[in-house]
Amino acid sequence: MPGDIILKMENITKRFPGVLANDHINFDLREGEVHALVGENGAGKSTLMKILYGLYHPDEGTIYIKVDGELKPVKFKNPQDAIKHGIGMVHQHFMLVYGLTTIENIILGYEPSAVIDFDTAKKEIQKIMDESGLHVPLDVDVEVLSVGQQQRVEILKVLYRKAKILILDEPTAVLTPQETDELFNIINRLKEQGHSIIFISHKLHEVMAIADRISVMRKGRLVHTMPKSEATKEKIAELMVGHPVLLDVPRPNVTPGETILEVENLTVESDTKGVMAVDNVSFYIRAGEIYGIAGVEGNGQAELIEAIYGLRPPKGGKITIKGEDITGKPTHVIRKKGVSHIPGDRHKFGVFLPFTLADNSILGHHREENFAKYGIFRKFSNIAQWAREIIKKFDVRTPSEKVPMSALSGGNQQKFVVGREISFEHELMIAAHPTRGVDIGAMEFIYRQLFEEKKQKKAILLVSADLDELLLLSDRIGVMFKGKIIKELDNTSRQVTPKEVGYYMLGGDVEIHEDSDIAGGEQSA
Amino acid sequence: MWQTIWFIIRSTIISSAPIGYAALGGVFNERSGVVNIALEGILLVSSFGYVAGAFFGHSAWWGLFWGIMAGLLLSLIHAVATVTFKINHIVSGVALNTIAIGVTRMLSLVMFGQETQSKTNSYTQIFGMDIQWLVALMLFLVIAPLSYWLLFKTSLGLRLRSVGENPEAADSLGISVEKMRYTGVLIGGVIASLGGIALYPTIWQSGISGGRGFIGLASMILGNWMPIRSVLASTMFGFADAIRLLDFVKAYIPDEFLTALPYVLVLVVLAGLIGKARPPRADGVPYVRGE
Amino acid sequence: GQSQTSNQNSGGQASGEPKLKVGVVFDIGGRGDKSFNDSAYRGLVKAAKELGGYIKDDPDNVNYGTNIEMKYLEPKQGGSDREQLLRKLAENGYDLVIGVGFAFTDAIKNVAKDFPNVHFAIIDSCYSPDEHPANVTCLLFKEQEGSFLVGAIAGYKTETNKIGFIGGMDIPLIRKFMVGYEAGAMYVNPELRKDGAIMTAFVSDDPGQAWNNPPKGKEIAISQYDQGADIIYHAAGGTGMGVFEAALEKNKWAIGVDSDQGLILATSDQEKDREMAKHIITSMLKRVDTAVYTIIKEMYDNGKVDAKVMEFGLKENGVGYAYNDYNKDLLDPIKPQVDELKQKIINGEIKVPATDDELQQFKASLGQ
Amino acid sequence: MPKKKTNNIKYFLLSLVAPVVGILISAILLFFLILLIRKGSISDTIHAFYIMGQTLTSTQDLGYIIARAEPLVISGIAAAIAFRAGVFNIGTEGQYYIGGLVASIYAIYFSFKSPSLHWLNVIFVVIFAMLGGALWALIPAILKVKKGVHEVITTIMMNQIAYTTAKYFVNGPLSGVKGGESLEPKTMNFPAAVDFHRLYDIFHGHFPFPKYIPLYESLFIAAIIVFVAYIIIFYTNWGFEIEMLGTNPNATKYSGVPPKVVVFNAMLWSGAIAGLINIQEIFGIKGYYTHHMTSGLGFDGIAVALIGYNNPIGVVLAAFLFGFLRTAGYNLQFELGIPNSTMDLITGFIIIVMVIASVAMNRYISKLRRKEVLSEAGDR
Ligand SMILES: Nc1ncnc2c1ncn2[C@@H]1O[C@H](COP(=O)(O)OP(=O)(O)OP(=O)(O)O)[C@@H](O)[C@H]1O
Ligand SMILES: Nc1ncnc2c1ncn2[C@@H]1O[C@H](COP(=O)(O)OP(=O)(O)OP(=O)(O)O)[C@@H](O)[C@H]1O
Ligand SMILES: [Mg+2]
Ligand SMILES: [Mg+2]
Repeated sequence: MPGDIILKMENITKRFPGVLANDHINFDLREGEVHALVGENGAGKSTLMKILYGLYHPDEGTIYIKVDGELKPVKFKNPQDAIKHGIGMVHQHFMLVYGLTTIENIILGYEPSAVIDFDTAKKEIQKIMDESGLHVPLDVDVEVLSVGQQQRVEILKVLYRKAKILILDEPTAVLTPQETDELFNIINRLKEQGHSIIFISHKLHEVMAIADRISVMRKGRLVHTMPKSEATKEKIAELMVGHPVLLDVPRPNVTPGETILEVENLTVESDTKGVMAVDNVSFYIRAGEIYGIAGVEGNGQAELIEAIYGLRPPKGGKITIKGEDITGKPTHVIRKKGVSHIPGDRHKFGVFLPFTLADNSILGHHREENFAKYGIFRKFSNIAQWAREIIKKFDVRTPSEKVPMSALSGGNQQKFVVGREISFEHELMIAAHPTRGVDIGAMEFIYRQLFEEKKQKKAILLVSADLDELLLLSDRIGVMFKGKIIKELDNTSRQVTPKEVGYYMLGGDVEIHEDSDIAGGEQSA
Repeated sequence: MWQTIWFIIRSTIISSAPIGYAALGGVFNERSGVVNIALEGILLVSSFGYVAGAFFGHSAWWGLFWGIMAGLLLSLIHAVATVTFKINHIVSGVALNTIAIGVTRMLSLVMFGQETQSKTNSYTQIFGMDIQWLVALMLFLVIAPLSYWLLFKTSLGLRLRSVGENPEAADSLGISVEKMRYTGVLIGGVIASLGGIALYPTIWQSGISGGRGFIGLASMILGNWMPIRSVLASTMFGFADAIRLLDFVKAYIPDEFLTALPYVLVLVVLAGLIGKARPPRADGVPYVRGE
Repeated sequence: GQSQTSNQNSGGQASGEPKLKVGVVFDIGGRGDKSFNDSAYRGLVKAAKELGGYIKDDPDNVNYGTNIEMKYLEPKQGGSDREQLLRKLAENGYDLVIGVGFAFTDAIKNVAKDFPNVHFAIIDSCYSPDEHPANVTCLLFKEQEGSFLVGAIAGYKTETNKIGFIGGMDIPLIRKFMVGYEAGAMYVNPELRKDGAIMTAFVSDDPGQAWNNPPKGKEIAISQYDQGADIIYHAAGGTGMGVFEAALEKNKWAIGVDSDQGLILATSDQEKDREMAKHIITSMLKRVDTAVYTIIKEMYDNGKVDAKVMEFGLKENGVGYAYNDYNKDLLDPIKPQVDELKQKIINGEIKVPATDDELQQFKASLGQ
Repeated sequence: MPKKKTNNIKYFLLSLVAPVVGILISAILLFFLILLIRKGSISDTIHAFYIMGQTLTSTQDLGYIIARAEPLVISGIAAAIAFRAGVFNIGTEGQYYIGGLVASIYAIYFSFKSPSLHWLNVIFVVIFAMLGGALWALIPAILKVKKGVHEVITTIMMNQIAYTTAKYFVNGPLSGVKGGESLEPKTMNFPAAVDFHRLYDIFHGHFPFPKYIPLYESLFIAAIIVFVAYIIIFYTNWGFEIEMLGTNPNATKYSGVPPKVVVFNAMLWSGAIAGLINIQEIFGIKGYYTHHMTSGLGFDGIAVALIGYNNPIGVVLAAFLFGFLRTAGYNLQFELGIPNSTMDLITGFIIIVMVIASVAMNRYISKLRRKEVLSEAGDR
């Protein structure tokens, strides 16, 4: 079915300060195929695609595009050049302009004429919507559209530009299963109409379901390209991380102690007013226990953590730590009650990049007597001493505690954050995606640290998009779907299968096809 | 009675025009994502540019040309500083306002031999019409509707607004954020320059802009960054300025109240007590690709 | 007065040390306002001519000898540095330092305290006797007297029996102009004693907006003309240019202030100025130049002046009305009457009111 | 900062590049401006620069430089405190109008009349000025924290309202204009026990500057502010939390430091210090309040803060640069008839050039740092 090669990327290399994001990459695309690109966070997928789309310029390498039946080398100065060559991209983060209407967003940058004839444009878009099955209201501010609708606008933007090559960068990360199904239908339809699609995802079952060919990236290199017929999930996963997957860190046997965290009937509002991100959720965690929260991203996990951690006032319900009510208390009080938190996005929430490691080592506890006289005058030597201990204990690679955090590699930054949060006195550890973007070695190290925590009789709330990680670490798993914990699974002897969790992640009432492995997880580690 | 009404109307138009032009200039600047408090300075230099241009060029056309050039030049510096070099927009604006005061006074001394005011300029007519009135009426009849059309009905306007709301998205569509911001600042500069010309084409005096640029900013906010609404808001200030001279107003309303009213109104609106004002999302935020 | 430091004058004037150094700080309007500050400037020119001096760093290079060095400075926009400029002059060995305008009241008092050896003069303002510094001379004018005469001219000349007045700021000083003008007009023209026959307005309460606001001046003038006035007298400094422009546009009359504005404009190299001049009947002359010249001469002759109050009225030729080649034809028919009024004021037969209360009494004494 | 860093000296020298470049470029511009004003006379232009140089050698001028730098130091610190927290308080302009006004009301109505209690009056003047400034920062602070309204817009509005408010009080309730006396709008004079003493009088003979240089007790206040600000910024958790917020608001929140509280406090303290900006002129030079005092000190302070890298020491240096420019400007105006506005132009120009240069340098420095540390760590 797929035709000739219409796009070839040869020896593409791209460096960022301190990172070799793309390392001599060769990649091609055939007419009418879906070519999936997979790899861990930070493997360089988005970078490669941004180069193809003219947003970044490669340090080395050439792009060839089929023009008039012949592959010709091209240089894209900017996205406009790429668009002219029939390339369209739907970004990992939506590139919609809130404040403009849907139709304005669709035609933006590709307006039919200097003075816009909205009626004609509308007719044209209507035609594309009918052909592709992507329907959205045109005259409203895009801001009010649902996530799924916004993504349709993104695809419409690309189609409106008459793109033959579509780049979809993690299009399913934000979608519900139904929306994903719908998207796949659309992709198939586009394929039939002769479009070629580059599809990026971490979810192996999706890749297996939709792709014709699969390329795997690891640490900036494209390690292998294969047709679907040759691919298995295990093979892809191994290629992604570089060795056989399923880390096995022995789980310590700990008898759970008293209840540390108790959440009762918790309800939390999302950023959109009136919509409950967390809906009547109850669970508890005991000392020496790891409680995992599974779920497709965007089902209320983030808001649940924010509520427990005091960043988002709950609408209803009760949160107690060791019997003490902390509902609605501010973060610093909650931290004092013995809560530590490894945030999901370290750059955004976990560290201050320009600050030194020393300053980063005391965040949230900087007012304690050990670090500040009367809670005010900072004790620099104590702080430095403290930071050096973390660096030593958690094997953070750095010349000293005096360098700015930005100078460390991501994995080391993460180790530092984990170390810091573990080092503070605490009863409860909230760990959100604790191994996101770190390499295998660091990952194992962090697992061991969390088990160490468990041995120390801490309660651990683990949220992760990585199912294998959840199954490996958690004693019990609560599956969140649309703000509710729809199922709690006992995993004390690792009896839960990915399939089981996956079933509930989709709401528990979806039929599972034999060949579509929804339980693939985001990142097979 | 009818004379009073007539006076109020004409005085409102004349007093509103510089404010309205400044407000419109502000709309173009901020819609593209650049905060420009140098509007005050633009009024000042364009007023000087007109008078000097007409005086030495012996024609109102030269005045128009140099008035706009002067405002354009100041805007260009703002664009270079904020868009190319990405320095803080307010700092650039503050510095440019200082520069505007300095440069006009200095040039006045060099060109007219006196620092605080120009000589009288005789060339204030275009097509047999008084240029002050012509420019003032143009605001309401032509420039404001044209601005609306430009911003909302043309591709240029669409692109301009997109970089003020989400430059990253615009960039991803191949729209040059820098180019668009330059366009916004420069178009805004030309428009605000007309305000300087509407100020007083006969004589330039140091301090003649008298804070109208700042009132223009207030109008822009009250007009919710919409062209026509901003101009309408400016007529409210023009009206307040017109009636403050009337004896019966003076008798009942303290002058300070009328002066402060516009600014208080802006605060009230911003507090969400009346209506709702929302600046463009990327207003005043420098854009660096790949953040 | 002794020089404290001796900074060399680098302005290019040659030869010996001057006998007297006079410094002047203008008010915000600055040189070229064709009004108040320009009048003070003419005082310097006159002193240079009569006493053989020069003005340092002057664009017009006024230079008649080296007896007196004169120098003027202009404050920056807003005028907040008046005091700094006075100090600069005092520090640099100027013997007499003059502040042109009431806005210098406090600045002069402060600086005078620090430089007891320098003599200061202030125009248009003074201090209560207990606060009057020993080295400050006040130069005051009876503006009401001059205004009375131009008011009378307006009273004679009006055809609509409606006239107007525009003041820069509503302060007692400007009210002196207004009240004198009203009194003169009412005195000669009973029609103007009616309510509403004389329209009055002030430009602004904000000094930054009062004296250099020709757009506003023009607006107010047009409004008064539209309401029937055919003559408007302004006492609003630079704002007055707007009044003249309105007169030109509406083909009505205006009366200037401080300088002989009609003459200045009529002899300007700008056509528009000359056009406007044709609409200026006369000007109320406030001889700041006389005052400035007088104090410089006294200082030059005696080497000192006393801390006194000098008042310039009609008698002292300190105020008056402008009669020149350009308005001569207009004024000649009524000149005898006006000069007679002048004589009466000098004799004390007419006592010109200076405040609102006095004006009410004056009006009552006229009857009707 | 007190923390030692690798290659401290190199980075310190690099951070000086921006000011030096700014001054050099501006000096070139000034050269041509003077050439223009002096109608092409090179010798006059060179003489002008000589005069500027002399400004630094004359004790009298040094005194003026200090006096003129003093309000800018306070203004710069006020602005810097907010900037460090990522808050753009451009309302310092209005805050000092109101700070001065409130302190003046104290001085006129509530002050101690006995000269022996002068020092108490000074303390109360400081307190009330700070209260006034903080009061004026309160509305923008509340609007920012509660409604998310950007402080730049609100503070511009508050600046305009401040001037009008001051004018209202000066012309109305506090009016001190008596018939026959000054017609300049101003309040009643302060009691003698309030007026700040001249440093010359305090130190009698042991004072290097002439008596008439306007240096008052307020210089101590400025010095105290610099010292305290330095300690707070670099040695206390208040400064640390402000720095956190200015660097990464999200991570600040996650660290349990409530951003709104920090913003609010930074804004109020910035306003409180801003309230003191012009006490030198009000309580020293004038002895009464008027809305016609020196304006623009708030805006100048913003520039001073930015040029001084929001560091109290940098602020002092930048304020002295401004003080020098002003003083040299008066000398040029006086000696050569070069209008003071030329210095306005140059000041504005220096601000833009220096800020551009420092933005560029900062980028370069952090790049350099990262490279260095990475190679040191042997990690990629
Ligand atoms: N603009 C940039 N500046 C510096 N480094 C960058 C930039 N963009 C990406 N990187 C780095 O390049 C590497 C590859 O990033 P990229 O976004 O391509 O990864 P990815 O495979 O798309 O990951 P993810 O699955 O998380 O989206 C990462 O180490 C990233 O931190
Ligand atoms: N968008 C970006 N802009 C600037 N720098 C970035 C960006 N993204 C990542 N970086 C920098 O690139 C570095 C690499 O980030 P990343 O999270 O991919 O870790 P890594 O290089 O893969 O580290 P490790 O080898 O420990 O896994 C980080 O230290 C970060 O400072
Ligand atoms: Mg990516
Ligand atoms: Mg990585």
